[in-house]
Amino acid sequence: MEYTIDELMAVTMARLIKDGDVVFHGVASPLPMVASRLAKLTHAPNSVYFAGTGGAMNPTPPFLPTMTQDAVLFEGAEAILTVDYIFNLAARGEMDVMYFSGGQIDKYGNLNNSLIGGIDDIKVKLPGGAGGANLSCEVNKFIIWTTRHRKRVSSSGREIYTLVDKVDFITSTGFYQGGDSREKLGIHGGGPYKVVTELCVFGFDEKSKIMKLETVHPDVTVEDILENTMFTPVVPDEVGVTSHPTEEELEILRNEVDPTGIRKLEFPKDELKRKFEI
Amino acid sequence: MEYTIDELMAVTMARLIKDGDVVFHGVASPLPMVASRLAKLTHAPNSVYFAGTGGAMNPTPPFLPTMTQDAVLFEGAEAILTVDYIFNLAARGEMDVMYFSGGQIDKYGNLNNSLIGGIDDIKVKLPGGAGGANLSCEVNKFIIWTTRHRKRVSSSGREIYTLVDKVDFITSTGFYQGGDSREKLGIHGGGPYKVVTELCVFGFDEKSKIMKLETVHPDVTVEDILENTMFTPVVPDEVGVTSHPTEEELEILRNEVDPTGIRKLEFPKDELKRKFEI
Amino acid sequence: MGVFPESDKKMSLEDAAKLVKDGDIIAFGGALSVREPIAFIRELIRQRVKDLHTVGTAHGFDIDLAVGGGIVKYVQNTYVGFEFDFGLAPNFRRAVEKGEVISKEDGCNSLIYGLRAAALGVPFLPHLNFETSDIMKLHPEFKKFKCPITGQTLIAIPALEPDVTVLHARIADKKGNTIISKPYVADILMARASKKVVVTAEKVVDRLDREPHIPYFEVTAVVEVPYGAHPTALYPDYTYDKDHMGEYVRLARDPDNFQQYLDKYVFGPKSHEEYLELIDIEKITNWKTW
Amino acid sequence: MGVFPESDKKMSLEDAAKLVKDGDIIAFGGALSVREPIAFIRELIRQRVKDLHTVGTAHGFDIDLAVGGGIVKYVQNTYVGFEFDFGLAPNFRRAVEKGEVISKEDGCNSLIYGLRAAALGVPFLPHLNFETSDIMKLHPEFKKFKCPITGQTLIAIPALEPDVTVLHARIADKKGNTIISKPYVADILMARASKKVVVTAEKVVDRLDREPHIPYFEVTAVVEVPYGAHPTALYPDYTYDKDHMGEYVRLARDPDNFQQYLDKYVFGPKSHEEYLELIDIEKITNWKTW
Repeated sequence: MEYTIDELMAVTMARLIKDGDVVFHGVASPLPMVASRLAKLTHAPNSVYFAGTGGAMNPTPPFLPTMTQDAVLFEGAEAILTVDYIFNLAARGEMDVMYFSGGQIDKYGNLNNSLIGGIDDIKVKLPGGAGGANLSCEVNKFIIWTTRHRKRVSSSGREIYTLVDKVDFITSTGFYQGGDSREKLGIHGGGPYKVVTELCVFGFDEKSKIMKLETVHPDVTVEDILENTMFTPVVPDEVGVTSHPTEEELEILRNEVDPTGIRKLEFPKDELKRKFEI
Repeated sequence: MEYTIDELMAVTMARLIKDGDVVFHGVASPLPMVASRLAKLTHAPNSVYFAGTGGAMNPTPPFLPTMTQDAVLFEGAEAILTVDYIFNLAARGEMDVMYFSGGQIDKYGNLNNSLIGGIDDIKVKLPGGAGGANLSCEVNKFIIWTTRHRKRVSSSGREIYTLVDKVDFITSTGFYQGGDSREKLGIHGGGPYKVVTELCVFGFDEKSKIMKLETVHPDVTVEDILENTMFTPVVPDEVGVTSHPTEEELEILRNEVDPTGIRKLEFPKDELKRKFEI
Repeated sequence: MGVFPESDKKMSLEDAAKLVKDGDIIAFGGALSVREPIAFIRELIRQRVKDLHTVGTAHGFDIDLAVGGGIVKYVQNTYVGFEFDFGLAPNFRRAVEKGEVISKEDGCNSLIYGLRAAALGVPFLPHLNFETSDIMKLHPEFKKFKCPITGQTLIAIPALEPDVTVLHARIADKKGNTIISKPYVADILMARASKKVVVTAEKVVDRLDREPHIPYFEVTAVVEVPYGAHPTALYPDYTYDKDHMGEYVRLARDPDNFQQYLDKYVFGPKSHEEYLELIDIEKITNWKTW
Repeated sequence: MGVFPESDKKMSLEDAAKLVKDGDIIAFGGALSVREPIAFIRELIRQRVKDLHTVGTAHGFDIDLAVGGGIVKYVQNTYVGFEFDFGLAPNFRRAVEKGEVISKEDGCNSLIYGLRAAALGVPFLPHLNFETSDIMKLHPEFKKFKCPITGQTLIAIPALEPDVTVLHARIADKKGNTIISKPYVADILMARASKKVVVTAEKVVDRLDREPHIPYFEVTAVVEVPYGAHPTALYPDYTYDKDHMGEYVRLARDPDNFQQYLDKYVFGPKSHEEYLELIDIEKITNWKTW
C-alpha cells in the first residue's frame, strides 16, 4: 500500500497522543487537526479534543476545513466552550498535548511566529503566535511540527532555514536557553516534547535540551538532516526509521478524518511527490 | 387612606433608588425585594434589578417569595445570570444601590451579621453576611435597613440595642472608624448612604460620618430615637417627618408588588399595629 | 483541577460517597432552598465521614443537616440559614456556639475569587481592598499586598480548590455531561475549581442531546437520584418542601429531637426509594398551584 | 465598564460609528473567518476614523481591512492572517513592515487576562510566568512580580478596557439584549470589559424571546445590519465568502489594486443595501450544500 509524506506526518503526530489526553490546537493547523481527529478514531478514543479556538469539544466533522472557525469543525460537538475557558485548562495543568509550529524553530524548541528581523527592524511580519506565548509556558507537553524543514534559497541567494540556531524572536518558549534555564525561571509545563518535520522526528537531549534526532523518514538520511538544519542536533549512534502508518490508520485518515485532503495544504508540491510503501 | 409601618419603610426604601440605577439585594431581604420591585414599577422603570443571588435580571414575579432562590423570583426575567457575574458589577463600580441589614449596626454604619460576642467567644452565631463583607467595599452606595431599631430587654434584664456604639464584629464596612478612615485605606464605593428603620431615617454627618437623623416617622419623636439608639446620633435643629407614601405607591405595593405581604415578615407583631393616614 | 475522560461514570450513591474522604474541602451546589445535593449528604452521614470543610456562598438546609449529622468541622459558607421562612440554622448555630464546628465565614466575592483562582489555575486572585472587615481575621490566608501596577492596597485571595464538589443536576449522561437548572448559582465555577466532581442527577441518560452546563471531563462520578435535592427544590420539576423544612427546623432546635429526625429520614430508610416513601411527592411537584 | 439602562438603543450604522473616536482601543467580536463586524468597519473607514488600537485574539479579514482602510495605528491581536486559505494578511503585513502600524502582538491568554481584569473590576490579573517570551518586550505594561501567597514569579497583566467593543450578532432587541451565535469566541468577555458596546445584528426585534448571551445594560447601541459580517460567516445563517476573500487577498497584495477594492466595496455603495447587491447572497446562504 502506497502513502505520502502528509500521511506519514499526520500519523506520526497522532501517535504522540495517549488515550485520555486533553488535546488542543490553534489557528492555521491542518496537520494537528488531522492528527487529533485521527488519534481519537484510532488508539485514543477517550482523548478530549478541543478543535481550535472555536471551542468545539469532541466534534465529529465529516471532513476538515481550511479555516479553524468553519462550522464543519463544530459538527457533532458535545459542547461549544468559550476560548477563555479552554486556555484555563492549560494553566490548571490539564492540557496534555498542544501542537505549535513556527516560521523559525531553534535548537531548544523556541518558536518564532512573530517577526523576521528585529523588533525595531521588522523584515517580515509573521501572522503571530496566537496562544503560543502563554500556552507554551503552561501545557503539559507540546509537539512542534513543520513541513518546511528543508532549507530554501532566497532570491538573493541566501540559504533560509526553518530550524535555526537562534530565533529572531521567541514567541513560544521551548527549552529557552537550554539546560535547566526554563525550569530555573519557574516556567510551568513540560516544554517541547517532539519535533515532527517532513524529514524526521526529533526529541530533546535530556541534559542540554538540544534537539536530538530520533528517527528519519524512510527516504531520508542522517546526512539530509544535518544538511537542512542550521544547528547541529544531537545524533545518537543508532538512528531509527520512522514507523510506517498501518493500513487501518491510512484508511481512517483518508476516508473518515480528512477526505478532502487539507493535510496536503501545508506542503510544497514537490514534497507530496514522495511515495512510501508499507 | 390608612397604611402601616411595613408600607412606610418599603416606600421610603424604594424612593432611594434613582431611575437607571443598578440595584441588587442579597439573601433574607423581604423589604429590599419589595422596595426594588416597587421602584421599578413606579418612579424608576429603567432601574436594572437583580433579584438576589439567583441572578434573575428584571423579573416580574406576580408575588414575592420568602426565600430568595424561589422560582417565582425568576418569573419573567430577561436573563438569569450567575452569581459571580453580578458580584463583578460591584467591583467595576457599576452597582449603584444595595441594601444591607445587620444584627448590630454601629454609628458609622458598620454592620455585624456574623457573631455576637468575640471571635474566640461566640455567644450567638448569626447566619453570616453573605456578600456584604466584599460588596460594602465596592458598591456605589448602600442602604442600611432594620426593623429592630427599638431596644429590647433580654431575659436577664439587659437592654439590647441594634443600633450600637460599636459592633462586636465588622462584617460589612460602613464608614469604619468615622471621619476619613474608610477613604484613607483606599476602600472603594461610597459606603452607607441612608439608614431606614421602623422609627426614622438617618443619613451620615459629612465630616464625622456619624449617623445623622434626617426624618422621624409620623408617630415617632426625636426623644424616641435617642432612647432606642445606644449612641448619640447627630440631630440637626430641624428634624423633618418621613413623607407619606402616595396612594398610587400603596396600590402598586399592595396589589402588584407584594400581594402576599412578605414585607410584614420582618416586623415584630406589635409594630404592625401602628397605623398611619395619608 | 482534574480530568476524567472515561466514558461511563455511573455508580451508586454509596460508591460515589466513598470519593469523599475525612477532612476534605467540599463544595455543595445550589443555594439556600434550591438544588442542594441532600440525598448525597444523607449518604455521607450514614457513612460517618468526618471533619469536612464546607465552602460555598449562601446555603441553608445542606450545611445545617451536615453539621447536625456530625460530618463537618469547618464551615466557610458566607451565610447559613433559612431566611424569613425559618430564620437561624439550629444545628449550625449550636455547633459553632459550642465550639464543635469552626465558622470560617467568608464573603461571597472573596469565596468566589478563591474558586475562580483555582479554576483559572493561578495561585491567587487580587480582590479590591476589604481589610476593614473582620472577615479578614477569620482568614489569615488572605494577604494584603501592593498592586504591582497601580500601587493600591489589594487583598490576595489564594486559590481555593475543593477536594470534591457535589452538584445535584436535572439531567446528566453517564459520561458526565451535565445540565443543572436555574438558578445556576456558583455550580459551574465550583465544578471547574474542584479536584473531583460528583453529579447526582434526577435522570442519567446514555447521551445528552443538548449542550451541557458542565463538560463531562470535569465530572468524576454520576449518580441517578430522583428527587435527590429534597427538601430543597429543583426547578421546574419540584419546589422546596416547606413543611418538611419547618418540621426539620423545629426538631433541630433541640439535639434530642433532632436525633428523631436523623433516625426517621437519614438512618431509617434502607434506600433512597424508601426515603421517597416518606415524602409527599405530589405536593412538591404540583408547586405551580400554590 | 459602563451601564446603559435605556430601553431603545436602535440607531443607524452611521450614528453608531460616531461612538468610535480617534485613538480608541477597539475590540471586534468573532474571529478569523467568523462573525466579524465588517459592515461596521466599512463605515468606520468611510468616516475616516484615525489611530485605532485593536485588541483581540486570532483575527483576519477585519483587522486587515481596517489597516488597509487607514484607520488603525496599533494592533494588539494575537494573530492576523487567513490560515491555510490565503496565508498572510497583506495590508497588515505591509503596514507593519513599513512602520505605519505598530504590532503590539499579544498572547491569547494574556490578552484575555487583560479583558478579564477589566470585566472583574480589578487593576490586574496574575498570569503564570512567561517572561521567556519576547512578547513581553512588546508589552512594557506587563510587570513581573512575586506572588504574595507562594513567592513564585508571576506576570501582572493590567486591566485592558476597550473604549468600544463591536460585535456582530444573530439577533438583538432594541434594548440591547443580544444573542450572538456559535462560536462565541471572546465576545461575551469583550462586552463585559468595555466602556461601550455596539451590537450590529442580523435582525433587531422589540423584545427577545430567549435569554441573551449579553445582557442589555452592557450595550450602548444596536444596529440592524443583515449580512453585516460578510465576507465572514454568521452560522448557521451564512458561511464565509471564500471567493470574495480570495479576491480581497489578491488585490490587497498591491496597494494600488487594493484601492480598487476599497472603491468598489467600501466607498462605492451608497448604503449597506447597495453593498449587498454586489454580493452573491445565494452562495453564502446555501453553504450546507458545498
